[in-house]
Amino acid sequence: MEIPMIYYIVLSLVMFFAGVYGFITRKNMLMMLISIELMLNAVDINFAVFNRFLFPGQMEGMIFSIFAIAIAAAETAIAIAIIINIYRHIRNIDADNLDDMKY
Amino acid sequence: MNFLSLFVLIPILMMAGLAIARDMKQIRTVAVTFSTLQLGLAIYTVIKYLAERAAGNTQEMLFQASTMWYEPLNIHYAVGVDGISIIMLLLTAIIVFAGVFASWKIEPLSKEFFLWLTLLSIGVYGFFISIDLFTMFMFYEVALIPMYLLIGVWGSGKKNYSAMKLTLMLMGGSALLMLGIIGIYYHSAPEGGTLTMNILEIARNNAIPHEWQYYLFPLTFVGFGILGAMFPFHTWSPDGHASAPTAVSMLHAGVLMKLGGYGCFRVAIYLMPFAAQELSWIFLILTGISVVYGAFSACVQTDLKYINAYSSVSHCGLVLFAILMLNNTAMTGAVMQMLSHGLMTALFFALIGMIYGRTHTRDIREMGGLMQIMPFLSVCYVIAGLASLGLPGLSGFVAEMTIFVGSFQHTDTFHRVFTIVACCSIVITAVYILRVVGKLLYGAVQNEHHRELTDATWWERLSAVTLIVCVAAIGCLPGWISDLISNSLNAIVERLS
Amino acid sequence: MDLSQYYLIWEYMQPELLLLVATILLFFVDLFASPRFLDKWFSGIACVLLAAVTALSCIPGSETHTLFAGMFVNTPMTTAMKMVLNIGTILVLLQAHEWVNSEACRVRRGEFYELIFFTLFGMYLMISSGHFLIFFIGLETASLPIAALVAYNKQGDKSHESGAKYLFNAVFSSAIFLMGISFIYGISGSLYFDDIATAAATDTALFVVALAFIITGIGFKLSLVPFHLWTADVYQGGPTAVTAYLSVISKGAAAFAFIWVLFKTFSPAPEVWQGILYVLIILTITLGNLFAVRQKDLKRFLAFSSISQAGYIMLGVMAYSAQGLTALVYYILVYIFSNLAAFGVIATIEHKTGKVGMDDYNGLYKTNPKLSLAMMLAMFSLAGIPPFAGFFSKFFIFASAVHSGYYILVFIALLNTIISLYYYLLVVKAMFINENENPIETIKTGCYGRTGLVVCVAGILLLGLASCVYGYLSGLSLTVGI
Amino acid sequence: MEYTLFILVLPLAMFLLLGLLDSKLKPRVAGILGTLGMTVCTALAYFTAFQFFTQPRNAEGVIPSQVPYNFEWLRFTEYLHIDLGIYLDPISVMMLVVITTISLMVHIYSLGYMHGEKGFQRYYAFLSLFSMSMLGLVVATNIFQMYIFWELVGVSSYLLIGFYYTKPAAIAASKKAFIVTRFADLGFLIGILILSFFTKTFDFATLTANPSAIITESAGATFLGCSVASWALALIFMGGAGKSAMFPLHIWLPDAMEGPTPVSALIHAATMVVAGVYLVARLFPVYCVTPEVLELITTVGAITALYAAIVACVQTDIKRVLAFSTISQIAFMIVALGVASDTDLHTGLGYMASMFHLFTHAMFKALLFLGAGAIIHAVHSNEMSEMGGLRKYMPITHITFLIACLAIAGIPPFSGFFSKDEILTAVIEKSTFWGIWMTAVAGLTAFYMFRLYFRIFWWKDTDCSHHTPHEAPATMTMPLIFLALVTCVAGFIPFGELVSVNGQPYHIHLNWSVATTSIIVAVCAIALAAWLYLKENNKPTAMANTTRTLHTAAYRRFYIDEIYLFVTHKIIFGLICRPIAWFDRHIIDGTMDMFAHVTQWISARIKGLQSGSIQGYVWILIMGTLLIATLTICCCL
Repeated sequence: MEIPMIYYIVLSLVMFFAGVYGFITRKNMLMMLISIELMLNAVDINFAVFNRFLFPGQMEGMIFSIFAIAIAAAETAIAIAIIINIYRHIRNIDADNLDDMKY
Repeated sequence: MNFLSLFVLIPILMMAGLAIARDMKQIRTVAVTFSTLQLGLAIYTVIKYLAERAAGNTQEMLFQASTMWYEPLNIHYAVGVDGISIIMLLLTAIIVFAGVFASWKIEPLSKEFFLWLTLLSIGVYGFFISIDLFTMFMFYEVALIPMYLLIGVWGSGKKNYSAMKLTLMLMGGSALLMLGIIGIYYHSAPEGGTLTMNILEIARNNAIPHEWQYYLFPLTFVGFGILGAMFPFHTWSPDGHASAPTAVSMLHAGVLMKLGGYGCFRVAIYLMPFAAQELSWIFLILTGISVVYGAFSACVQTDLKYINAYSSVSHCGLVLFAILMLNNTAMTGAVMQMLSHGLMTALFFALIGMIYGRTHTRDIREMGGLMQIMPFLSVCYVIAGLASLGLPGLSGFVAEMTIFVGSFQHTDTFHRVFTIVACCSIVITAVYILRVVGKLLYGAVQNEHHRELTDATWWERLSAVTLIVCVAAIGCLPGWISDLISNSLNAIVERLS
Repeated sequence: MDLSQYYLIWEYMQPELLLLVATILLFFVDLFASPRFLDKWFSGIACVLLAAVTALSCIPGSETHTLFAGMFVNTPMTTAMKMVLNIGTILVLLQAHEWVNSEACRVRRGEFYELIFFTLFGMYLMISSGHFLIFFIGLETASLPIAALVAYNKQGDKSHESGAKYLFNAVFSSAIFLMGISFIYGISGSLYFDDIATAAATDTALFVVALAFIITGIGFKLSLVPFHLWTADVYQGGPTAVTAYLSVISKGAAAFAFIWVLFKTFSPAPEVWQGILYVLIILTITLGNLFAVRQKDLKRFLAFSSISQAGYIMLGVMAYSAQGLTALVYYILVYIFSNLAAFGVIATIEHKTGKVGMDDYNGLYKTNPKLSLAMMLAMFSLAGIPPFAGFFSKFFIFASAVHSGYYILVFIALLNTIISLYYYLLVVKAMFINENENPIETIKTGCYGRTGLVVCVAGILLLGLASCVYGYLSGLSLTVGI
Repeated sequence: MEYTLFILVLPLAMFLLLGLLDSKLKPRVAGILGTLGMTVCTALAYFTAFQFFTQPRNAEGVIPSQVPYNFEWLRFTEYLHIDLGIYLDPISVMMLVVITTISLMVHIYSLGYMHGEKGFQRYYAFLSLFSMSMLGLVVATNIFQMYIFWELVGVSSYLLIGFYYTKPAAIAASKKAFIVTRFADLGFLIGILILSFFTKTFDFATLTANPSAIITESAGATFLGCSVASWALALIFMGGAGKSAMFPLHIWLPDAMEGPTPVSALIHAATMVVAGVYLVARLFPVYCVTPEVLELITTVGAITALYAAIVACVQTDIKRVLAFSTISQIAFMIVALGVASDTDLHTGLGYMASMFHLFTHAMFKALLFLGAGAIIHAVHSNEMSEMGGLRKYMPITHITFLIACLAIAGIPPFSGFFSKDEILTAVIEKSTFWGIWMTAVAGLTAFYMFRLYFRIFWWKDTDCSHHTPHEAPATMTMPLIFLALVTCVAGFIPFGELVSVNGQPYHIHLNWSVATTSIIVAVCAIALAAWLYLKENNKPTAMANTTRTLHTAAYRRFYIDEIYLFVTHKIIFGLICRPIAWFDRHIIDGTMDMFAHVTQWISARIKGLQSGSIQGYVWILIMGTLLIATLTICCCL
């Protein structure tokens, strides 16, 4: 039995907003990074699903999601580097501690 | 190249000369040379203009020249003068000339002072020779911004506050103006025609729709009116003038405020005659208030510069008031008042600066009996005062009378009643002028330390005498100026009927 | 296999490929040259390379080239935009010289230049894209290295914080941006700009949501309110050269890219995005100004000023006309010169004394008249005072917006210029008017920095008076056909 | 008669010469130069008068008026323009003679009186300026030229009153004089504006040729129940009333006595103060078309005459007494004009009488002032209490002063008798009430003049222990003698032949019943004065004590000054100027500052947005995005 498209869409939206929620609430920066991954993956699902269900004759969405995954990896790499740098400075990776500059 | 461009070019050369000048002597030499040159050019322009008119040239603007500048927007560097502009150019040249002498000993950073002053004069000259809205507006702002530093660096009292207030308020005016000018530009030609910034072409096209004039007229009028110290946007003036150094007050009150009046009719009224007629009553009330209000306020001030600043509010209010009467005589009077007020207020500020430079106070309660100590300055002050209160034979009288007679010729009773209200200012003017003269110059010497002070030096005398001679010359022989102006106004007035 | 195809690609992608070549060359120089040679010449080589890229590709053909089935579009206008960015980047490199070659940064010097070049490449892609994939790759190429650059001062106490703030915001907004693209894809079935315009149903809620998401993604880079909050912190904490780069080049590129996305992809529904931008512009200008008013740190101050400038830039987008496009490109060009002049002065002083507070600048004119004059010109130009270039750019961008009927919007923007004038004057006041017991000592600017400043000042003075620049851009925008 | 131009140009040249060179000239040279200039001027004026009055009359028996000069000075509209010119008709020529004569006398007199004063050159410069302005005023061809010179005489008067500029009283007086007259001039100006608006001309000849133009042109226009024509003429009269110190605009004149005494003689007795009379006379045909304004003029004049006479009776400063006497006498002229209701020779008798009195009054009042100057010069005080018994020490002054007193009291054969008699005749013919009133005033005049005379020259035999008063030098006595002679003979000039309401010759014949009455009244008054003041006694004090309230009130000039002070200081300054200044600083300025403060305030309030936390930023970002999406969906779909 074919699962209708809407289920995938709901799933991706839930993932996306779970990611948003996680990003906003989690203090640990690694957790925030993971939330971002959740959001990006939700997008990938979207692309794949739209391609598969609505425009089955082409591969544009699929290709796009592959690129997106690759770039997400790059993002993570840089993020980790920066997080390490932060850890070196302040000996923890809580996002709350990064508010020296404000107003 | 058109010789009018020299008006802008000479100050630019002057700035270059100042930039390479090394000591005070060289700075003075450069400043005097170029400002004299400029004065000569202004006089030459007047003569050439008169000759051209006498030769039967009936063009609206003479010596026109136009160079394409920004082609996509059809912006030209376009210059041309009529009788009103050349009068204003002459005024500027005279005041700059006198101003150079009045700031003979400016300290510190004298070079920078003259540089800024010259930049200011570039703006003013450029404004008066432009007939393209864009360049006109550009020069207008060029003239405004040096004020900030001139007041901020060389000023006195609460100069930071005053400089900031003045700059922001005037720039607020120019913000309105910018919108107005852009709006005019986009309605400058009938549907399908080429849009233009050229004032004469816009007037010829006469394409600004009436409903748009209702918006654009107030924008431009208020925009310029702020510089013309129209009530209730005049409040930059007292503080600004009080804090500014001598030559800057002279130039600002003498010339810059005239930019407002000039712009009001060159742009607002000339280009939008319909709205001018429909909406003039609103601004007439405001300017009428300016006239009386400024005079009353001046009566109780104790700082010399405040007195003069409020008196400028009153006199410049009269300029705008007369412009709004929309008839030839009153507008002629307005231009004459610009000229006359420019000269005499410059004289006032020059004298106040000289007095302040000696006594280090501008509070009339702390001074007295200066007539015994510095007779020359005091006599000049009395003459300036008499000019200001409209003594026949000096310029103030002819200007005010032309305004009153002209305004009273208006067919509408409302306008005539308002003219009578404005007339009352001549009495109040007398009150505050005589109050100052009485307290400051006459009577016993208030402060014994003042007895050691000296009278004017030669450069101060030169500065004051130049202005007095002009004031008296206009007051005694007003006919030719009046004719010059009123002939040039015909074109504007014709559009109003 | 036809070699002429390669030649075609070379010809059509000239700026990008030249830049790539330059990057690789730079990489090799960095790798193999002796350290003493590099100390002396590396910055110079980088600048010369970039200048060469600019010179070689600055003669755009008159026709439009498309590659990769329309995914990549190079038009005269895009080339012009790239050249504008190049000029800015060269100036940034000139100003960065002293800092990059200082003791602390010398070892990582090569990274700085290469990352800059890479981001520039990403921006090229963004501007030239005809497909969201290219656009996305360009966007990420342009923003991820910047995060590394912002965190470049490893030992600095604020750099890491800035880096984190930039990166997390960037990643988050790019996720939202991607979501927007996926919706668009879902609606239209294509990621080509032109196809989307024809295929998408504009009156669905999904379309609007997608539009909002995409605006968020690009608005982040432009630092439009309410996506602007990272700006100030990142500008303040990052190295000054990087801040300068962020504030002009990155912003400029985003604006250019934004134009193409909106003008091409969303051309069926201009009133929708114009409505959104209407509100965003008012918010951006006003909030930027309101925050700028009370800043004491000059870099933070310029951050907020750049936020409000972004609002003015968007007026050109609002206009949605050839005139608006011209005005926008011109505005950014002028903005590059003005802002970089300011950053040049700040960078010099910060490098020599470590001071960036506005109070530190009190009495600067007495000791450093030339720097003060450059800073003052920059401030006047940013505030839009004639006869400096900023006046002309502001006038033209307002004129373009008014031409499209946005009187009220322009009026609000104009009122805001008064506030902006106030805070720009505060800087002028500090330098010229305020007294200071111990002002910053007289600084001798290095020759790179001086060159950069001189070029900026010359640009400020001449760009407005020389109408040919605007005329040239205007000619190019007419070929775009909006 | 082109040379008449020099009558104006000469004093102007003198003014510029003396004013510009100022202290570079020796005082003596300056004085002599000024006097010489004035002498030539006087000669020219006399010659003009001679030529003018001896020219043949035209068919109606009128001496034709002449306009030797008239050029356009400033053009307003096609029909309104200010011309500067010279208009010679009987009254202007008569005024030329009066002004030049008095001015010359004052010039000569001042050589002695002002000798050694600081600013001697300046003094002569101002005198020349004044002479020029006054001459320009009387020969004005149009009302605006008159206004111009009107202002100029005001300023000269201001400068001369404030000549002793270190004296606070002088400064205050000069300011007061200028501002009060300026206020009146405002009325004049508005009057001119209204008049010219309807008649389309400033020109006197045109105005008087068709006097009813103002009525016909402004038909129907009314304001507060009076026709606009009446308003215009009343306002113009207001200008005249200000200059001529009519009640209630008289307050500046007594204070103006702070100026040097010769100045008082010239400006504040003989010439400038009669400008108002002259103005009404100039426009007389126009006034005739608005009888209500003439009635106003009569009433104002009559009240002023009585008021000033009463006040003069109790003043102790001799110059003040003379000042009030001047006010009172000018009021006589004004009343005379007011009762002349027509341009007919008979009913217009007042016109001639007024001009006649102007002429004679100028002479004897100048004489009185110059005499007073000599006395002050001798005793160094203005106060009566410092004087008495001076007849022995200053015989010439005494005799000339007596002649003047007799003249002003209306005792024949001195000039005042003739002119005053004509006035009383004219008044009585118009209205018995005003006739009795004015006769009473004439009696009062005789009383206070002789009070003055007796107090100065008799009262006590001075014991001038500290210093002996002495007769003035010749430069001062010569003018006295000359003016006394004129006063003696002026009454016999056939004035009516030369000046009359319509220009036709009028034979003056005394109305003996009026004359007798007035002589009797005058003699009684003189007798009363002699009884009270001939010898030192305490009768005056006793009388003052019995009528204390009235006496004090009169001495304080019925508190008019105080009312003015109240109005200007409390109301104008306190209730208008200060509140406006406050309003400006706090409301208008405050509003502008408020914009700045509000901006700063908002800026400070919203700083929390920039919280510094990554998650806060992202929260705002996502919320912003969603809000935009929602709003757009709501608005667009």
